[in-house]
Amino acid sequence: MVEDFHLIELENVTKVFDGVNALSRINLYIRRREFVTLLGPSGCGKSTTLRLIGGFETPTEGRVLFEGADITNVPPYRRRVNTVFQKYALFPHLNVFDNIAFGLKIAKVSRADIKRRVGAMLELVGLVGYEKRSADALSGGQQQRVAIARALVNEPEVLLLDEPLGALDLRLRKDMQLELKNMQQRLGITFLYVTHDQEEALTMSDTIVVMRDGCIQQIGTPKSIYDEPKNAFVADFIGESNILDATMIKDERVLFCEREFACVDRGFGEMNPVDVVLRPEDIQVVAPDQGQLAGVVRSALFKGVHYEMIIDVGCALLKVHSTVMQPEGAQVGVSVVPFNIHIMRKYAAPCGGAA
Amino acid sequence: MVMKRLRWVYIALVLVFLYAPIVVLIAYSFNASETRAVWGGLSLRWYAELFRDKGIMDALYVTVSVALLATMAATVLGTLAAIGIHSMRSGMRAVFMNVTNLPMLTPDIVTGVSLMALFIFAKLPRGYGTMLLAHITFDTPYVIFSVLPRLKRMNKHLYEAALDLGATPSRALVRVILPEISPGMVTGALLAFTMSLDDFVISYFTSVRTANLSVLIYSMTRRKVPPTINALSAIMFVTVLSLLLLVNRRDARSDKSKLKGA
Amino acid sequence: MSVRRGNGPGLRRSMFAAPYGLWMLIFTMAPIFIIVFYAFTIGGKPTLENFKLFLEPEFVGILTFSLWLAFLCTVICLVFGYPTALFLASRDLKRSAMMAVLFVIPMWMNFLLRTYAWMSLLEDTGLINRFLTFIGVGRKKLMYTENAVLFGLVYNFLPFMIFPIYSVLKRSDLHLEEAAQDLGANGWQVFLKVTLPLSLPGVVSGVSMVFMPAVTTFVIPRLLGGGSFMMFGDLIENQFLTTGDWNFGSALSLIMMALILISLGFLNNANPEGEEGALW
Amino acid sequence: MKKNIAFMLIALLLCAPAASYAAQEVNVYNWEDYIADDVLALFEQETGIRVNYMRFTTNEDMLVQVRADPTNYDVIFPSDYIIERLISEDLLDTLDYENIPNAANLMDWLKAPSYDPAGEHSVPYMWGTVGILYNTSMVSEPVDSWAVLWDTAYENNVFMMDSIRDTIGVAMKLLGYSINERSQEALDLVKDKLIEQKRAGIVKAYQVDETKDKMIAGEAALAVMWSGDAAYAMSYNEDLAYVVPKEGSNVWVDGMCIPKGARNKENAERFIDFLCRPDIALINFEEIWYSTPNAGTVAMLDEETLADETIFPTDETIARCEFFKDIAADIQRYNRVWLAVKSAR
Repeated sequence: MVEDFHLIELENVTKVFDGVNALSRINLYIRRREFVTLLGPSGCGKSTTLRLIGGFETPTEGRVLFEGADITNVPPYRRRVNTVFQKYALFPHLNVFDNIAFGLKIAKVSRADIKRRVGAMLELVGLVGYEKRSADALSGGQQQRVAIARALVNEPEVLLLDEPLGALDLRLRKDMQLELKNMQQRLGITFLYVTHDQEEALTMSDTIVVMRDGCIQQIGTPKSIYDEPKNAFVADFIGESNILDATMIKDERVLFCEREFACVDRGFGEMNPVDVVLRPEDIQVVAPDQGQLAGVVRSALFKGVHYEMIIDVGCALLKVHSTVMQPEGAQVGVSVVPFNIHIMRKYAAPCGGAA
Repeated sequence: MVMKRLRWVYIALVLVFLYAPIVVLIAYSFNASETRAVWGGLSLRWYAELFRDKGIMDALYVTVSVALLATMAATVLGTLAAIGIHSMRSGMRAVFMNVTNLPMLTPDIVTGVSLMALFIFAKLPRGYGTMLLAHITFDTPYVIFSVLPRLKRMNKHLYEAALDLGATPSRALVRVILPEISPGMVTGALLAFTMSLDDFVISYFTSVRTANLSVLIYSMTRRKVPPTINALSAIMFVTVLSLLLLVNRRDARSDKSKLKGA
Repeated sequence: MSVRRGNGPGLRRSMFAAPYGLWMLIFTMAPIFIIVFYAFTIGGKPTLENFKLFLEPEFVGILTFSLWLAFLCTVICLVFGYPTALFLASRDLKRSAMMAVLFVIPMWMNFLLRTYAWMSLLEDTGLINRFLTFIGVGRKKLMYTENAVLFGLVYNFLPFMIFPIYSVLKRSDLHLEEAAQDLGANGWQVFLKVTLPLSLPGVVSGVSMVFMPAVTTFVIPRLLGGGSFMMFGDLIENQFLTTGDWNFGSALSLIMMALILISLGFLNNANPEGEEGALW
Repeated sequence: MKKNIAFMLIALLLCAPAASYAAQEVNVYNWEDYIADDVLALFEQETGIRVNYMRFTTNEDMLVQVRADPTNYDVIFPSDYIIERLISEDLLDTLDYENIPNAANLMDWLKAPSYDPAGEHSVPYMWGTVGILYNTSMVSEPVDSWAVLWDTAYENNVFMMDSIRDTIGVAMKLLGYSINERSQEALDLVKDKLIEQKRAGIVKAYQVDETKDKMIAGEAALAVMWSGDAAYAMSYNEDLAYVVPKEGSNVWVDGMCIPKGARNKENAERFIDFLCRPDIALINFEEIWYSTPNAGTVAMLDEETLADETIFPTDETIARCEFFKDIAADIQRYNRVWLAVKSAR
């Protein structure tokens, strides 16, 4: 599906707002037909990156390339990208039809064509019959669809979506995630999607770009990022994790909680401080005497598919997911298989690790 | 129940106080006699004479034309300024807002004398032109203060959305921002127009060659006010009354139709 | 292809304010600068004499008289305006919006016309005196008195007191009053504990909207006071247009501006919400 | 369609004020109520010159405006002492009598007045006296002294003039000084006298132009007034009478002058010449009732008018009166006295 062609490229892009680096020397490329998600906490620079591509901001340093051509200084209205804004930014003085037709009218498309193309879009987003409604009179989900239709009707090369589902309730959000993904695959358009919701990113993306403090932490497929987080930040942000201080004794041997563990990672040197990441679902709860570590259950909560327990193992409080519940105060043992012990370099400056 | 009736009486009394002089003026406008001391029977004489009185008609023309021109200029200047101020960094914005606040806080008389000093310093003959300049100056802040809240309330991405959809900045301005802030512009323009129509103090200091109605009426009250002024008051009152009623009715109706539509 | 420079659309759009900035520089800043210059010079030489002159008893007297009259006017407007606003804003008043409009209409009449109308009522041979003579009370001196000036001020500025209070009361959450009643407060207590504090921002802006123009006016005392009562505004007008002492006049203007800014600052401090009740 | 109408409206608005500057014009700055409207109309008709007519209330107001911007006015009508002031400040242009042939009609005694010895800066327009206008139905005793204005029997029944030199002059005369007295001692006495009068509640109001109509309406018993306004009022109310008190008073001449830098000097001279024409001066005279200095006009009047002592005071009356003199910098001390009176309560 994804072509190996760099449709958009950011080269060493830095953006400074009032003396503060919003982005520091970002390098990123997006391939045609790819669904790329920029993921990170608020203020990490993901929206700024999107706005640079949309043309709403100009980088302080570096270049933005589109199909290999420099578009750094091209204004937004000359870029072949369209944006779905955070709060939709529908024009309140126009009705649904005129909102969607806005770009086409600017482009002086003939009236008949406008009618046809807007009609097709309304069908795509399931809003046939809503043409005359005022934008204000729509529900959040409907407004969302109009915003998407308004952008897509211009047949952009890339659709930029800035937290488009943020204002919707949970149920609607789940539905829209699937719908968006479907649409992207059906239309074959490149999507650049910004969110702070890791689950959304994991569900929809071909590629996830994890960002923090204006730097890219990791780029990869959802699976690789989940399974092989490059540092503790990524690990923590993508799913829940237990992060422990540890010392790498040598390849495939790591020390934490005063005990040596076997692992599969190599190349961290000898006797070096590292972070160890344990996913809650990777920790097994066993009988007190059978575990690698012994502990006491401090709390247990039913979470729908599993129980979440906090187990005090002396050196740390471990969050553990399990289908079997142990009561509070129970003595238990925990163990982890070597493959599930993820070793990471100690996290230093935000831009240090990922460069 | 007694309380309620007392309320009505109270409101009615205040209204009587507010309307008494206006009613008196209108009553006198139908007095055939020249002096107020004598009731000479009903007559429309003063209305006929009003339109023949060149002084009053000139002043009326000056008042309305200055108000219209000043309102137009202030609306353009103020709307642009509001858009500009809205997109400024906070430091610069504070400077502009303070300068905008200044004429609103300055007493009219100080604005008047300081503009007079400026025009004399610049050797501009004080007449129609200087009066217009002065009116634009005190009208513009009203437009800015009416437009800015609309801009603030506007989704800040609307402009970008228009650019994103291919509109150049100027088209985005005309097709998206202006429609969005137009209610604020209308409010501002109405305020400015009213202020202009009603102004006496600033016009008094900034124009000697040309008198608007206020200045003319002032100079008349110092001599002898002709009964034609009563007729003028009556006409102005009825005009304002019907305009306000009209606007009110239209508002009520559009509210109703909105309810129906939703 | 046009190339954009600079830091994005923000900077360029802020240039929209440039014509206005230039305008204000010429027509707001420059005039004030001229006034400041005149105030601190005599014959082009820097001096504080103009301000010293103001300390003479007759000028201080004029200022205190203006303040006193404006204060009385504000108090009277508040005493009569507050109940009006309260009644207008009450829920059970039918067509209250329409009633409110009735209170605006007189303000749309040229204030000189309205003041002139009062003159024709108050003068010795005016309607009121003819009525008094008719019922045998005899002529009273109604015009050209301090009370006539005060009356004219109250008449002209009363709506400026009613409206801010009315709009704040109208906007305020009426459930609060109901809640208060629910909690056992009687009518008077509801008023003292809920309505009054809620309406305070309106009162503050009403007070400033009445006090400021009252203290600076020169037309009303001129017309209704018969030239016998000099207020601060008269004095400034007199210095600029009759005496021709622009230096002293400018100093007086600056003093008046300072007075206004200080009292506004004071009022804003007194305003618990820092929000002004809008007139419109 | 709507757009077009709006556009035309704007065009119209923009053109109208511009048009007023295009034609030949003359900017006239005269006293309130001091010319017959017909005269202006006739002038415009005969010459095609548009008259921009502006009005002032007191000499002092006019002086401020002329000082501020002399080029704004082509013809001004100051009184004697103000002409003196304007000449000393070099604000007046010299007149070219070639262009004002009708000035020959003036009475000889006004051709070289003391305030303008060479007669080259001003042409007299009207002259008159200051006196007391009183309502005989409200005042029974004979009025012949300024002292009547301090009589508490007339509480709230006296109009004083809102004009600094005139009112201070009245008090000066009452106290036996010259109307041009400048000593601080005299000024302090005058101040006390005027404040005493005000505090006693005798003064109904200080005003100028509104007084004559109020006197006609019978709003007060006594008023300080210029002779012409008095004559005008008397023609509307038979109960009114005018007297120049025995202590003496002010006799004044208002001239027509051209400020230096006037934009339309030629038109200004035509205007002055026009007003000097005996037939025109007659129209003016019959409207505003001030004494005309025009010998040609006087020749046209009937016996009865000439015998009216309000309009044409006797030599004996004039002998009691004096001209105002420019008091130069001492005007500041006058101002202080005047402000103290106006603000006294």
